[in-house]
Amino acid sequence: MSVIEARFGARDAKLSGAVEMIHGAGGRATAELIRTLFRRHLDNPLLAQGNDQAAFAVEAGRMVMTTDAHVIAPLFFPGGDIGSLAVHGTINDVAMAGARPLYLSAAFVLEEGFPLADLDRIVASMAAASRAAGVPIVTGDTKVVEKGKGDGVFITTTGIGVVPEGVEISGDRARPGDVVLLSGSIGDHGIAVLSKRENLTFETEILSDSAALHTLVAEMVAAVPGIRVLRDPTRGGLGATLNEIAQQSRVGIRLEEAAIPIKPDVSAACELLGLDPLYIANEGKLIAIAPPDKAQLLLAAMRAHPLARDAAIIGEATQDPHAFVQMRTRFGGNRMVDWLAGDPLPRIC
Amino acid sequence: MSVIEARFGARDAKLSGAVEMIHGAGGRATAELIRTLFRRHLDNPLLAQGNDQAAFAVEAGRMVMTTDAHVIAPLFFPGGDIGSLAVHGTINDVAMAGARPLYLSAAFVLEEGFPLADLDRIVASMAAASRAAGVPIVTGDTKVVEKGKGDGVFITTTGIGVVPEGVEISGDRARPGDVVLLSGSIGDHGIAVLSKRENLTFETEILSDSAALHTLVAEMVAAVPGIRVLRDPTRGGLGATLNEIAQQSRVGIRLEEAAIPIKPDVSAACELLGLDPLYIANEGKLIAIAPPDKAQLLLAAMRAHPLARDAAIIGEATQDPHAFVQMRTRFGGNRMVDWLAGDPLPRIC
Amino acid sequence: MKFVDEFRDQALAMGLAAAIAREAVPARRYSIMEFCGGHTHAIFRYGVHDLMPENVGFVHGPGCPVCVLPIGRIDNALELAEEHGVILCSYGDMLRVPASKRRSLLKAKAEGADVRMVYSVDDALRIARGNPSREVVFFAIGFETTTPPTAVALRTAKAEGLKNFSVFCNHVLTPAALNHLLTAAGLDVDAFIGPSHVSSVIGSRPYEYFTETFHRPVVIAGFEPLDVMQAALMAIRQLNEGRAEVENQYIRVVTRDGNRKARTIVDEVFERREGFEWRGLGAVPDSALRIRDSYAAFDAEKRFSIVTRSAPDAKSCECAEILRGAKKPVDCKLFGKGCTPDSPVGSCMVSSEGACAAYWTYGRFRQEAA
Amino acid sequence: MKFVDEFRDQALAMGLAAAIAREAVPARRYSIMEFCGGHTHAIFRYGVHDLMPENVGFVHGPGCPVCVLPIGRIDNALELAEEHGVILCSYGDMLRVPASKRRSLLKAKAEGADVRMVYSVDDALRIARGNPSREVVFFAIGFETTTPPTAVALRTAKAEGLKNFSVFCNHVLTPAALNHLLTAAGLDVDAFIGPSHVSSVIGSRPYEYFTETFHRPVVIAGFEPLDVMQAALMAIRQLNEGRAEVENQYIRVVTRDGNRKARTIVDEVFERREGFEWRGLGAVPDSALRIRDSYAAFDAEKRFSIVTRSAPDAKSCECAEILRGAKKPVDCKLFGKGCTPDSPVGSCMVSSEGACAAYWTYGRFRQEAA
Amino acid sequence: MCLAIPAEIVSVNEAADTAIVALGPVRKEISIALIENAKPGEFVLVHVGYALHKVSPDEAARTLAMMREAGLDAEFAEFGEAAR
Amino acid sequence: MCLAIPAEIVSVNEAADTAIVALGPVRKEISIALIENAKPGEFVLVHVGYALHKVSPDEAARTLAMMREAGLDAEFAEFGEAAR
Ligand code: SF4
Ligand code: SF4
Ligand SMILES: [Mg+2]
Ligand SMILES: [Mg+2]
Ligand SMILES: [Mg+2]
Ligand SMILES: [Mg+2]
Ligand SMILES: [Mg+2]
Ligand SMILES: [Mg+2]
Ligand SMILES: [Mg+2]
Ligand SMILES: [Mg+2]
Ligand SMILES: [Mg+2]
Ligand SMILES: [Mg+2]
Repeated sequence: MSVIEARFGARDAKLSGAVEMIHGAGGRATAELIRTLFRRHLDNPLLAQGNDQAAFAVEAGRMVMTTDAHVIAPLFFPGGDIGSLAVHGTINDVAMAGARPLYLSAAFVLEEGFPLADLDRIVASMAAASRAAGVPIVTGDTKVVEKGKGDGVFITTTGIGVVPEGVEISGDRARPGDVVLLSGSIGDHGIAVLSKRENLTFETEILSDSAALHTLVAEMVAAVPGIRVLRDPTRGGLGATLNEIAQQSRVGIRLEEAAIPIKPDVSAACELLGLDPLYIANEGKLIAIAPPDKAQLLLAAMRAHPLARDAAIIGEATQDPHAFVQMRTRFGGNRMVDWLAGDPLPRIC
Repeated sequence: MSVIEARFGARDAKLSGAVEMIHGAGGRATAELIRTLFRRHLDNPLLAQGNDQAAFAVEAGRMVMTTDAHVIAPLFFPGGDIGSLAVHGTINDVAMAGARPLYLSAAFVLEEGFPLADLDRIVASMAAASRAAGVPIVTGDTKVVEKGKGDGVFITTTGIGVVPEGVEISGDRARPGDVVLLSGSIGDHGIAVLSKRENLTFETEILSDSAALHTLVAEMVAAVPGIRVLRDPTRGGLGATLNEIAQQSRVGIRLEEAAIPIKPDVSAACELLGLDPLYIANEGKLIAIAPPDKAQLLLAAMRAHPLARDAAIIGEATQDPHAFVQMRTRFGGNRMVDWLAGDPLPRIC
Repeated sequence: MKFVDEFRDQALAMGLAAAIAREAVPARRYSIMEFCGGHTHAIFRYGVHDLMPENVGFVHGPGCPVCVLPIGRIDNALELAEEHGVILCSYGDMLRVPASKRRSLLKAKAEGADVRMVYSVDDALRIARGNPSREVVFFAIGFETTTPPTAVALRTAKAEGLKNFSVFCNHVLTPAALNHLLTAAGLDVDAFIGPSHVSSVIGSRPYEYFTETFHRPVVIAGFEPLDVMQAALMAIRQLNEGRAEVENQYIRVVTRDGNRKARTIVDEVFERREGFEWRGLGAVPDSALRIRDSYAAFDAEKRFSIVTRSAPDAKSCECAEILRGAKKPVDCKLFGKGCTPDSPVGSCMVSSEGACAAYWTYGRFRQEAA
Repeated sequence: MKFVDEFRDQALAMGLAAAIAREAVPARRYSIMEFCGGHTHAIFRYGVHDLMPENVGFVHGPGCPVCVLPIGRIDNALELAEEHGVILCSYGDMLRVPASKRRSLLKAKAEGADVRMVYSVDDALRIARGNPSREVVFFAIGFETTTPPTAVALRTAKAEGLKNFSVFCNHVLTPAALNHLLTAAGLDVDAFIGPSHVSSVIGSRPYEYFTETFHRPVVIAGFEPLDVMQAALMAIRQLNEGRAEVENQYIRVVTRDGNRKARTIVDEVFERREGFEWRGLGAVPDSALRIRDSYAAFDAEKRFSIVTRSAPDAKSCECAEILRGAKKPVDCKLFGKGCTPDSPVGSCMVSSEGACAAYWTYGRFRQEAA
Repeated sequence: MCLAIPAEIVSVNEAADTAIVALGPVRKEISIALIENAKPGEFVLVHVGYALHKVSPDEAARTLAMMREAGLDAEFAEFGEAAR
Repeated sequence: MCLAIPAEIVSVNEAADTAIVALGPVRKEISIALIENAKPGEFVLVHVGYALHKVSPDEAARTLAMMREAGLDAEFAEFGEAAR
């Protein structure tokens, strides 16, 4: 048994400890943390090479690259954790270009004192999410900051993917008359996370919707290659995301409140907390905007996929120099759906 | 003047404030921070599209991907700042595969209360570094954590690049008899950073060596396509990096202390602090390992580049089942150059 | 959700809209002030405007506890957090309200002050128990609805002998504000939609004085959009019939006497202040509560020798006018220019119950379309 | 660097190596104990072994202040940081030394205790001035070299009337330890290389007693590798000539009387403890200092009522044997197995002046090659 | 901040003067220190973690009935007018 | 921790009992509370931020000379032996 194994080989010994500054020093402790925790879970030939970068073959074509830092609190929530979230979130941002995700990288900022057992659980969850999605994590980095200079763990994932020939999806391509589709109920992720916040005390059985949407996107793109816009309404929820698209495309958007799927738990929790579900984060939902003549075809393709059974047409793009997002309320009146003001819910993703 | 411009358009107004939680909420404040600070500096057509991912054309071939989180303290140091460091560090990890860097992504974790003026300065510095290197930052992300849950700003950069045909560089390719080259003096970055640490009080004029090494690598690869290993001795310094390579390649490494370039400032500061310069971080240096018959050719190619004028042959790979790194001291004795033990210098990169 | 969804029903809304349209006499204008920000919020969020005839207009009143708190009191809260280094606990919206010198509790927090958002005064008690070596101050604001919970918390603190907990009391009284509005010159309002939740505590009786004295109808109404519409209909009927009575639309919660137990607890802990400054209304006599001497140990004003200085509102901000129904948000030249919910100049742009915020967030398209 | 680089010169090293090789009588073994960890470190870091003949061996002594501090005292430091919630300031290596129950100051820090590494006791004073509402304790360790700075700091604190600063004193005395080693049975050492920096303060005179009483040469030597070699040569010559004297190799700094001013300051602030436990040596009479009553207000032991319990060393750790020269690091069965600098079991594997750490970090290849 | 919402009492903890209330599928613990004789099945108006008052199902039904009536009246009236 | 290093005094602040010392190109402020009559140009042994003692250039030179001598002696001896 080598020295290294004496220290790290035994699962119990490792998992009982905590992150120390030395784990970030770039010496043997760093190398061993990588070997015995990260590589053990994320096991794949590219990562196993142990270089500071991963090398792989690519074919000619259009490629996409995206990155997201994850700073969610709490780290573990019903339906997921920061690890699975970091994998899903970045796969989704790749997929939102209509692309097929190829590889991920992951960079960790660990706070001194963070339990190694929790890190182990998080990395195992990333590994499971990455395997389930078929998108390996091929390179990574780990840094450690002093106690009180971080918050357990932050994970930045970056993803690359390839865009199928003929697909051109971008937030600036919505046109007046286009139809806005949503893949399912809103607010599940945010409410699931909030329900575990220390200072909020309510109980619900809602689970985060955190999921990798690339297989859904693949089928949508196959059915309607002319999809104009795809976007996952994460931070800022449906409201912020539609405003982004409206501004990028310089169109208005008109929603039908009654058409927007929302679960009773989410409605109730929002009433309780004074929140508007339109601004609650989602991590397994997408917005699609397509030409009107393709809307039904796209809707059918979506509903055929398990992650979009409740897909719905929720509105349409309009001509509007103000690029306002408006909504006909269930009540029969009209309101704006502005950007989120203030920040009642920090650290949701 | 739109509302948005009223708030963010005036440079002074923006720079006088601090990061607030709302900047991370995904609403208008986030969008405006991105538009008026990040995009203003990092200006390029891919980023300007405003999507959650960047799309670009690639040619067929071998590609590399790498990521690094940067948590350096202090954020500004002689010769650079976290922004330029984050650009250089990731370009270098791409280059260490012999690859030509193509694109970068950048993800920010900001601490509530961090001065926007400092952020502006950092992003401007990233932009300058990225422009000088010809490697644009094409996509990004920004999160905000509460005061006391971060440390000003953490930046994770990810890079991709393409490997020229015929080049195959990896940490596991060193062979006994290979020659170890170093591109210049060691320890400059670490000592420059340490000299600005609050609790250390010494004065030196040393500057960080932080630099993008891809043009140097391009010329090295052109001169000696058969380079076996390239690596930048960052965290953990020359000592840790050579141990990594020794273990990956399962060779010993024997160094000649007298051959290792080191500046008087670095020597003196190390004496003062009880540090070994072999373990001090570098951010603009590289180690190359090449077959012995190509060593002089490679050395000449290195010395012809402004970033490696002081390049030197510092040792050789040996047959050693223990994969020890050893050094003949200036004094005439022998010692091991083990991994760094303990962590006298956290947060150096 | 029972007792919620039913009161947001579209079919009933259409019916009420038709009734109002039929009963509102075309030749006359009906100017109805909704006292509460809760009503304002419902009107905008559900688009009640779209169901009302042209000649029935809503005027937004001062019933937003965040909006009416004068800058000097927020400066005091900042002083507690920054100079006295206390853990300052506050309801959410309060954090973003601009104080003097472009400061706010949120900015203080970003700079390191220990300011915490709580959902209930009980959270502040919990924080005090968990941080025995720190002073914890609950920044108490609100009308008669938040006052009883604060009173309960003070009784709990006293019973437990909590040494590090105190309350910075800013509770204000609805009837005094209504009185002030009605006695002031130039109020162009025909009828009032009266508070819902406030009335669940104080009952409908306190409004009887106003209808008798000032001869304007008061209809106490719930905060759901159908409640507001029905109350409007009831007010229009009173006006058409020349009546000026207290009517109770919110019978499912409000009685003539309100919640006697809650009122008793409040009386035990609080007493009236002689006067208190309201943003918009100025000094209003008998309009606020202070902590009684028997609870002096828990009174942050005493414990930290707080002195409130009157501080001017932001220049050009029309909150004062808006809060007394004299102007509308769009009349303010900063509205949507220098002042938005992201970067508010006045308090009315902060609270979700503030008229400017409601108008900007939900109703802006009306202006642009016009 | 002047007075540094010259004493690391390879040509001079070769010359001294030749002289030693010539003068060391092949038929006999020379066992030389370097008292100080500083010497140990130099020997390993510069590879002095490679320049010495086979029959001249170095035995590592107890002169490593981090190594000799018993676990009970580190437990006390943990108690100060964790139970009393002080800001505990310490020299770097101390943070990683294992205490009872696999704890260390570094682990306490990782769990949130406020433990800070300082380079000088003056940093601790600065921290105390900057945190008037916190108790700041300087965890003072070291031989006669770190003692005078601690004494100066205590005088400064008293002069300033610093209310929140105190010192947890663990300063120990070299001569007492040397005496203990020499009186103990079975010490297989022919000569001593005596402390350099310690002697700059106490001078060479205190060693005269030992050479007279125990008839073993003592050569006071600097910490540069040439100093160590020259001292070895001087010791070999004494042994060859049958002399047992105090010789001073480190004449550029050490005099017979040392630094009188420093000694006076130390005497004003500190007095001898009757006994003190050393790791490896056990209780050694008159071997440590305590803070005088006139400085009692700054004595953390008094202020926090510290009681030191004797705690056992880690099982199988041979530090005790190593510190008294009875064993070598490689004789410990944990060396390089359960115990490495990354994950030390005993104190000798922590400090860069510890024999196990030096051997592991710089000299491991010798063992593997053998 | 004037947010208040009707919720159903699920269980009462007399000792602590608290109750668990249900708002649809969501549950929350609140204080019932301000009301008297709270019983499971009853509805209360929840505000900043406190029950402020009970909600009367009968009066709620009566209110809805009046709304419905107002609508019907209007319809009739319109019908009547149209018929006129 | 027993680290101590010779450095040259660059300037003295009598009031504060401190000095700036130079170690090659690096400068550092240290306390001179433990020594007497420190003057610019003199060398001191710096330890945990304090000058512990002055360093004598003459004695240093003498030490180096002795080392050189020992080496020369050994060389001569070897030469002698070889010649024998
Ligand atoms: S828009 Fe802003 S500045 Fe104008 S009245 Fe409203 S809050 Fe005041
Ligand atoms: S190797 Fe470790 S366990 Fe063994 S004596 Fe040295 S410090 Fe103690
Ligand atoms: Mg992204
Ligand atoms: Mg994303
Ligand atoms: Mg996205
Ligand atoms: Mg890395
Ligand atoms: Mg923390
Ligand atoms: Mg990298
Ligand atoms: Mg790197
Ligand atoms: Mg690298
Ligand atoms: Mg993003
Ligand atoms: Mg911080």
